[in-house]
Amino acid sequence: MLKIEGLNSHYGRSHIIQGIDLSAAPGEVIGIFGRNGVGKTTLLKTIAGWVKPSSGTIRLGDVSLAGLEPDRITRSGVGLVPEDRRIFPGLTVEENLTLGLMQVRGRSASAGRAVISEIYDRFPRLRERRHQLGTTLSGGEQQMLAMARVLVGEPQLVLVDEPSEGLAPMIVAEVFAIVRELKERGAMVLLVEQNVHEALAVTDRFVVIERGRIVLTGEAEDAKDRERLMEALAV
Amino acid sequence: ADPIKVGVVTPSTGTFAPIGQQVRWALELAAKEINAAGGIMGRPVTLIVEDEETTPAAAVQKAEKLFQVDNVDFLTGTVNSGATLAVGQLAERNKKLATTSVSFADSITADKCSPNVFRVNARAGQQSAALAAWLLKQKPKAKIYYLGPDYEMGRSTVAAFKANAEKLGAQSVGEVFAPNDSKDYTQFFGQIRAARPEVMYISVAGNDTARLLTQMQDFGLLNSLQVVGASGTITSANMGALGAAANGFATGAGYSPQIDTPENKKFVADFRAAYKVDPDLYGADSYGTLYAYKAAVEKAGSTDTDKVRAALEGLTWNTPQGPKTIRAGDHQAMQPMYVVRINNGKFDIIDKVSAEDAIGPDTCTRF
Amino acid sequence: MSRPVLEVSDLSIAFGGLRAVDQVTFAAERHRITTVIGPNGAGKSTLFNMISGALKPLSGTVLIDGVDMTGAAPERLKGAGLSRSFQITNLFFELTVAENLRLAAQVLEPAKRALLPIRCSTRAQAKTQAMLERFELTHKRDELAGNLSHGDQRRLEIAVCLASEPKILLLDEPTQGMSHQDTADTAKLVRSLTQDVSVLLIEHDIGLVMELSDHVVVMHQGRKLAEGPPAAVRADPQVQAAYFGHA
Amino acid sequence: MLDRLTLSMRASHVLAALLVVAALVLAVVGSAIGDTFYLRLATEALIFAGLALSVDLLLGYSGALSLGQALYFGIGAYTSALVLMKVPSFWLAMGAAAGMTFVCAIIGGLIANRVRGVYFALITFGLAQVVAKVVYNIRDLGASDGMIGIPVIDIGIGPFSVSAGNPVGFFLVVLVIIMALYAATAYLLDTPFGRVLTALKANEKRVPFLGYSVWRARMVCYLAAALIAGLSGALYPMLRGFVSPELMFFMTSGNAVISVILGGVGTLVGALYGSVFLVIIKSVIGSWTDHYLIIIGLLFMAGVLFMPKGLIGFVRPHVERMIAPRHLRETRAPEQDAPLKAEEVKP
Amino acid sequence: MNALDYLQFVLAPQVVNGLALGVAVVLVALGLTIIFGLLDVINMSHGEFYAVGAYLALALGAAHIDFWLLIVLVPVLMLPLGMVTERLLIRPVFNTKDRHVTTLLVTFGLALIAEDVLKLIFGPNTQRPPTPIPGASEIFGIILPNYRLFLIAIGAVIVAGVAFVVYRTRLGAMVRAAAYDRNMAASLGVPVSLVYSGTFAFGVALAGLAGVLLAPIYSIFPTMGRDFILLAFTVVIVGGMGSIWGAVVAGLLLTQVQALASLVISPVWTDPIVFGTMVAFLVFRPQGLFGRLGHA
Ligand SMILES: Nc1ncnc2c1ncn2[C@@H]1O[C@H](COP(=O)(O)OP(=O)(O)OP(=O)(O)O)[C@@H](O)[C@H]1O
Ligand SMILES: Nc1ncnc2c1ncn2[C@@H]1O[C@H](COP(=O)(O)OP(=O)(O)OP(=O)(O)O)[C@@H](O)[C@H]1O
Ligand SMILES: CC(C)C[C@H](N)C(=O)O
Ligand SMILES: [Mg+2]
Ligand SMILES: [Mg+2]
Repeated sequence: MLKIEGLNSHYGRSHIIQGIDLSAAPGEVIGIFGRNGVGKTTLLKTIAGWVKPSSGTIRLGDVSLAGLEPDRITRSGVGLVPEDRRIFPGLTVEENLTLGLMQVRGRSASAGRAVISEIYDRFPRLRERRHQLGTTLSGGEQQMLAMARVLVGEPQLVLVDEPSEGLAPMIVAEVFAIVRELKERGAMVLLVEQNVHEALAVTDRFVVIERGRIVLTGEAEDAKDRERLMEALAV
Repeated sequence: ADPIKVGVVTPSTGTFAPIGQQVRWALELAAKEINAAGGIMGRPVTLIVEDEETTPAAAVQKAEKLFQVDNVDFLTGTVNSGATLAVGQLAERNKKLATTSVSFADSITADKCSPNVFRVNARAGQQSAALAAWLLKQKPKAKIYYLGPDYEMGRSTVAAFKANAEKLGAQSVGEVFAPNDSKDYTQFFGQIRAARPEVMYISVAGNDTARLLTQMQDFGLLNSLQVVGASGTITSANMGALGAAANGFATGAGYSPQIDTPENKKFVADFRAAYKVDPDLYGADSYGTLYAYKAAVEKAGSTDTDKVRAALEGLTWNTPQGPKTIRAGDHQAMQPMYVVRINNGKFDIIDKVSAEDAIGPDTCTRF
Repeated sequence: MSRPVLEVSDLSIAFGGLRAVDQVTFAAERHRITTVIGPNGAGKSTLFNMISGALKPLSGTVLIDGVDMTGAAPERLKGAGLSRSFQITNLFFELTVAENLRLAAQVLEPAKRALLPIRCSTRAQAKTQAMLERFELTHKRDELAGNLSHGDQRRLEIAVCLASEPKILLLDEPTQGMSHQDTADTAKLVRSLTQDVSVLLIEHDIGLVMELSDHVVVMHQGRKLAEGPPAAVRADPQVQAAYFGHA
Repeated sequence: MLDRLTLSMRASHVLAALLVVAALVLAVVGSAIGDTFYLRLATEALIFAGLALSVDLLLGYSGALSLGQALYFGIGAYTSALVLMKVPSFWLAMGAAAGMTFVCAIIGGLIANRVRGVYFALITFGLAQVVAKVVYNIRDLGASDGMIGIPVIDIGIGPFSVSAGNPVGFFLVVLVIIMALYAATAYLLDTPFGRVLTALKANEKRVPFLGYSVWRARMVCYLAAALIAGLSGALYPMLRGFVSPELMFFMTSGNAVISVILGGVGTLVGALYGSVFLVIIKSVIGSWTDHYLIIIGLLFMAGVLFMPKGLIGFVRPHVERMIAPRHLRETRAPEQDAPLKAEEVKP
Repeated sequence: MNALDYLQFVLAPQVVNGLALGVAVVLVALGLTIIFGLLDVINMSHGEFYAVGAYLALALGAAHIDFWLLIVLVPVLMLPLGMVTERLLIRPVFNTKDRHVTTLLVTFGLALIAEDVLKLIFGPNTQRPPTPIPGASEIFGIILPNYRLFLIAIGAVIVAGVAFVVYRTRLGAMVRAAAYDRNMAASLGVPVSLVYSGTFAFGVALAGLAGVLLAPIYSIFPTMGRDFILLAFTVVIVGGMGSIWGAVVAGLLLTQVQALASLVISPVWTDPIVFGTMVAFLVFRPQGLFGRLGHA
């Protein structure tokens, strides 16, 4: 259970997130939409601990996340697939993946290997490229790696920032399939997307952000809500 | 009466910091004694100390401050030969006097001599004369290997000793100049062994000596070799690190704490009481420097540069080492030289050469 | 029709054993939009890298305006009128928006002005101003590029490429990460560009590809799979299988 | 329209003008009370400020940290010394020093500009060490003792003549030369070429795609910096009457870097203030205690940690605000949450 | 001198002594290369940490603590020192764009201070602990002190141990990731703060260990930190920034270059030759002999 209340955050003096309330239940995918620069990424970064909230609470289960260091937040079950992928240069694909294992404490080495091999089965392209430096992957491959890296940690709450960005249609479908799978496993997903149509297919609820505030919320299934959403985004 | 100010530019940082320490201690001791005894012509002496930083550029800047702001008439303490030369030139341009009680490089009182610069310690050539004479008495036709630090002082000490020793029949079997601050001297040991010398002359100093000799000891080289060297090679600063590796080392020096005169006994006792270590030759020469200045000022009846210079030229005064005389022609102090051998931390005097025999010719042509 | 502005023939490169681009041949016509599509990792960006001088091809040739520019350094290619954007935003993040643009526009000035005070570079100034207006960045002109949101950065990236008045513009997924509104605006913009330049585009947004392109080149596993007008390419079963994934 | 870089440069000029005023006051006061030491100390500070200026040109604009800039300072100094001992002509010495540093910098630049970042720092350090060692071993250059006996010259400027031994006169000559170097550098940075340098520091990998040769820009910058260092170095023997290999040693380069850091990287005028500040600090604290290195070290660390933009970085924004048009009043720095190096990211 | 003599007395000992010196250099370079390669921090105070290790050994040795115990004790005591240094000096500037430059500068400041503090506490004079293993052995006519033989052996053990930790555990990748992008690494669960200070402290402890081991041969004095540092930096560069094997190969190679150059040309020119080698390396192979650390 994720519960965010009255969240505010700043970059220096600019007030980016302005009082956001948001909650999610296990197995729920929430789409976060909005134009460029409204603070979607900042919201995810604040939850992940990259940006320290200036006020408000973030609770995951009974852990209060606000103000914790990112590694503590991760170990509380939060995984982040960031906007620009953030593949570590100088590390091979496999090293990038093994780092993902750090998200969970106390897993045995063999269990870790099993998880990785499972991931390779899902992304055969990554197995092919396992000894290549992560940053020399193509854009799409990097996106897969970024997702795969988080998946090995089996987080409760997954924050995904524009995952379909730069992906070929085939892979986009794959990415949303992963999101759906996460949902089925009972994870919560906050999905930031510009690709509204395809995103809606996997989301339960959505919010629209404008200048750091939620201006619209709705059910993905509800036709009226969808209409209002399209209007708000001028799609 | 207003005090007579003496400028001291000596290293308190850098490789030569231990030497600077002795210089400062000795000058402070001398100043305290002189002041207790009524000062110079009734005026107390104050020392103004600045750090030489072991570089000429810093030394000159500090010296200029002493000359122009503190208005000292007399400056001493420089260690680095380059610094002594540069400060000497500055003194000349400021019409003040500078002395060194440490720098060995022959050039300071030879081809680069200056009318305003005096050297109160023994230069490379002097040290060699006594040592070579003693060595060749012990081992006629000795086969000698030379190891010097690679800078002007090192080259001039080796050259001076070589000239002296060869004149007396020694045979030179090889020489090597090691960079200053060398870490490992073992790279020269092969060459040294292959040359099969009986005697080795070294003129490294400070930490370098500690390394060289202990490494020679570790490699068993000290067993068969007589090691001799320049006077600054072993001093109280590195004696502790050397331990037994120093035993048997002989040098030609203007000083040993063992000199058996009442003046020296008193000096050593006072020094030890104040600073808990023995004075070394730098200490002794620096201590003497202040007394030379005192004698000269009293003789001149003034601190005026020209008058004091005239008084210093040819001056004979008393020091813990016995009487010294400054040769008027090149401003080089003449003093009896001792052959000193180290024995369990003590500088035993085993031979002596008179001041006249040690000093060598005056080659200064500038004044 | 005149000679194509860009002619690529038999271009290849390998990374280790991997032939990332394998004997690719195509041409980009003047004042047209040529789009390269293909699955992730097909070698599109690598192809761009070779054309723009970021990578040296193993074999093959690149002609710009009929002049052989194979393997030339980026700054020489720029001189020949080629300008490119980057898939991963690549700006001067510590400089302001206006400075980014002016830097790009500066090449328009004659070389002898390089050592005159910056205010003499009137042409660059004017160009900067024009670009700010055209891309609706005027209100952000003194903002540091690093502080812009992702979408604004993408727009600035295109503006920077255009500021030097190139003959041919290589855009690597220019709308990546843009909102719908911005994507639409950008599409309009790109369309309008063809009055002055020829465009070579990489794009995954298939709607956009169909709408914009005059000519489409499909790449797959380093090779050229097909080329032709958008509709024809889309209908190609091979392309369907390799790219859209629902043959 | 006025932009941010031009604005900060103007703010630097205001501060530079302030420095000149302070220098003139010192000259007047100094000559009135017959001081020589402080004038000559200030002269030395200005000479080393020239070296710091060249370090800042490299570090603050093209982003290349040189740990061996003293090399060119030393080459300038030795060349000038050698010329002065043969022909005591100011202009000849300056010209020869400029020529010599230029030639050496072409060679050094060809070597150093093959690498970037840390490697550049280490290669410049290595080059300086090698040359310093060679000088240290050459008898004809005075070897480790250096060379003394460089005459006090008369500097002819048109119908006037100033003796290098005249503290006020020589101070003013050095002030003019160093400020001219500052002005020339500032001018260079305000040209389109200068902006390419700034771009190099911001994102070197992008620059060729804008149509500029990175190599050429870096090379020109390197040569200009070397010339500044060489010309400053040429003044040293005129002031002090000697040269020694220590002038090329790491400590000299290191002091220049410290000056730039204390003064503020990438401000130009910071290099001048930093150098003056460092000389004063060393001279003052050095007379109090033997352990002044502790204090310099602490100050230096504190500077890097708490005043990352240096003294000038501290003051200049206020000046900027005073002279800025409204639209430039607020510019915020980007928050650091991005990865650090663009180097290995695919183009 | 005949050829055989030359070989036995000159060339062979030169090579063997070069080896011992090489091991010493590698020991000093090891911590440097780890901090440089993993954290991307140029630790200019590494030499001073080496000195601190030596002085610690001296002080504890004077309190009659056995040398063999010191080999373990001193590095352990250095760990907190390294951690504190990292927290106070490195951390605040670690995530700035010019990390290389800023960390280089703060550690340079620290070096200035450390040297002076050591002098303040222990005085300027040279000191030396007794040789823990006295005596010398003769192997094929080459005389080598036993302690140097021991040093070569323990040097090999230390290098192997360190290489194991860095290459065979996930640590290497973890540290590099944390150094490159602290937020992303933290979001993958890497305890970034601990990784930074732990790595730095490890490098510092290695410097201290080198201090303990080398003090009996090279003596102890306040400026000793400057001694090996130049050569160690050169070794790190030539070896490939951060590569452990690179440092070993480069360390042994450069000391041979030095040894042979001092024999064939003149000791005076060894420094320029060694630096010249570094410069040449940077020009022709800027990445060094081996790749960077963190690659398995
Ligand atoms: N590091 C930073 N420092 C200062 N301001 C920033 C920083 N990152 C983002 N901003 C500003 O914060 C605002 C919100 O940015 P954010 O990245 O959250 O937007 P977004 O909704 O994710 O946009 P996009 O769809 O373009 O990715 C923008 O105006 C941006 O300019
Ligand atoms: N420097 C390199 N070293 C090794 N392999 C590389 C390198 N650069 C690219 N590759 C590989 O070459 C292939 C083509 O990459 P490229 O970036 O050109 O793909 P792309 O078509 O642009 O894909 P996307 O649409 O995802 O951006 C990829 O499989 C990539 O992993
Ligand atoms: C570049 C460094 C190795 C310099 C060293 N710390 C010194 O002061 O000599
Ligand atoms: Mg975003
Ligand atoms: Mg691509």
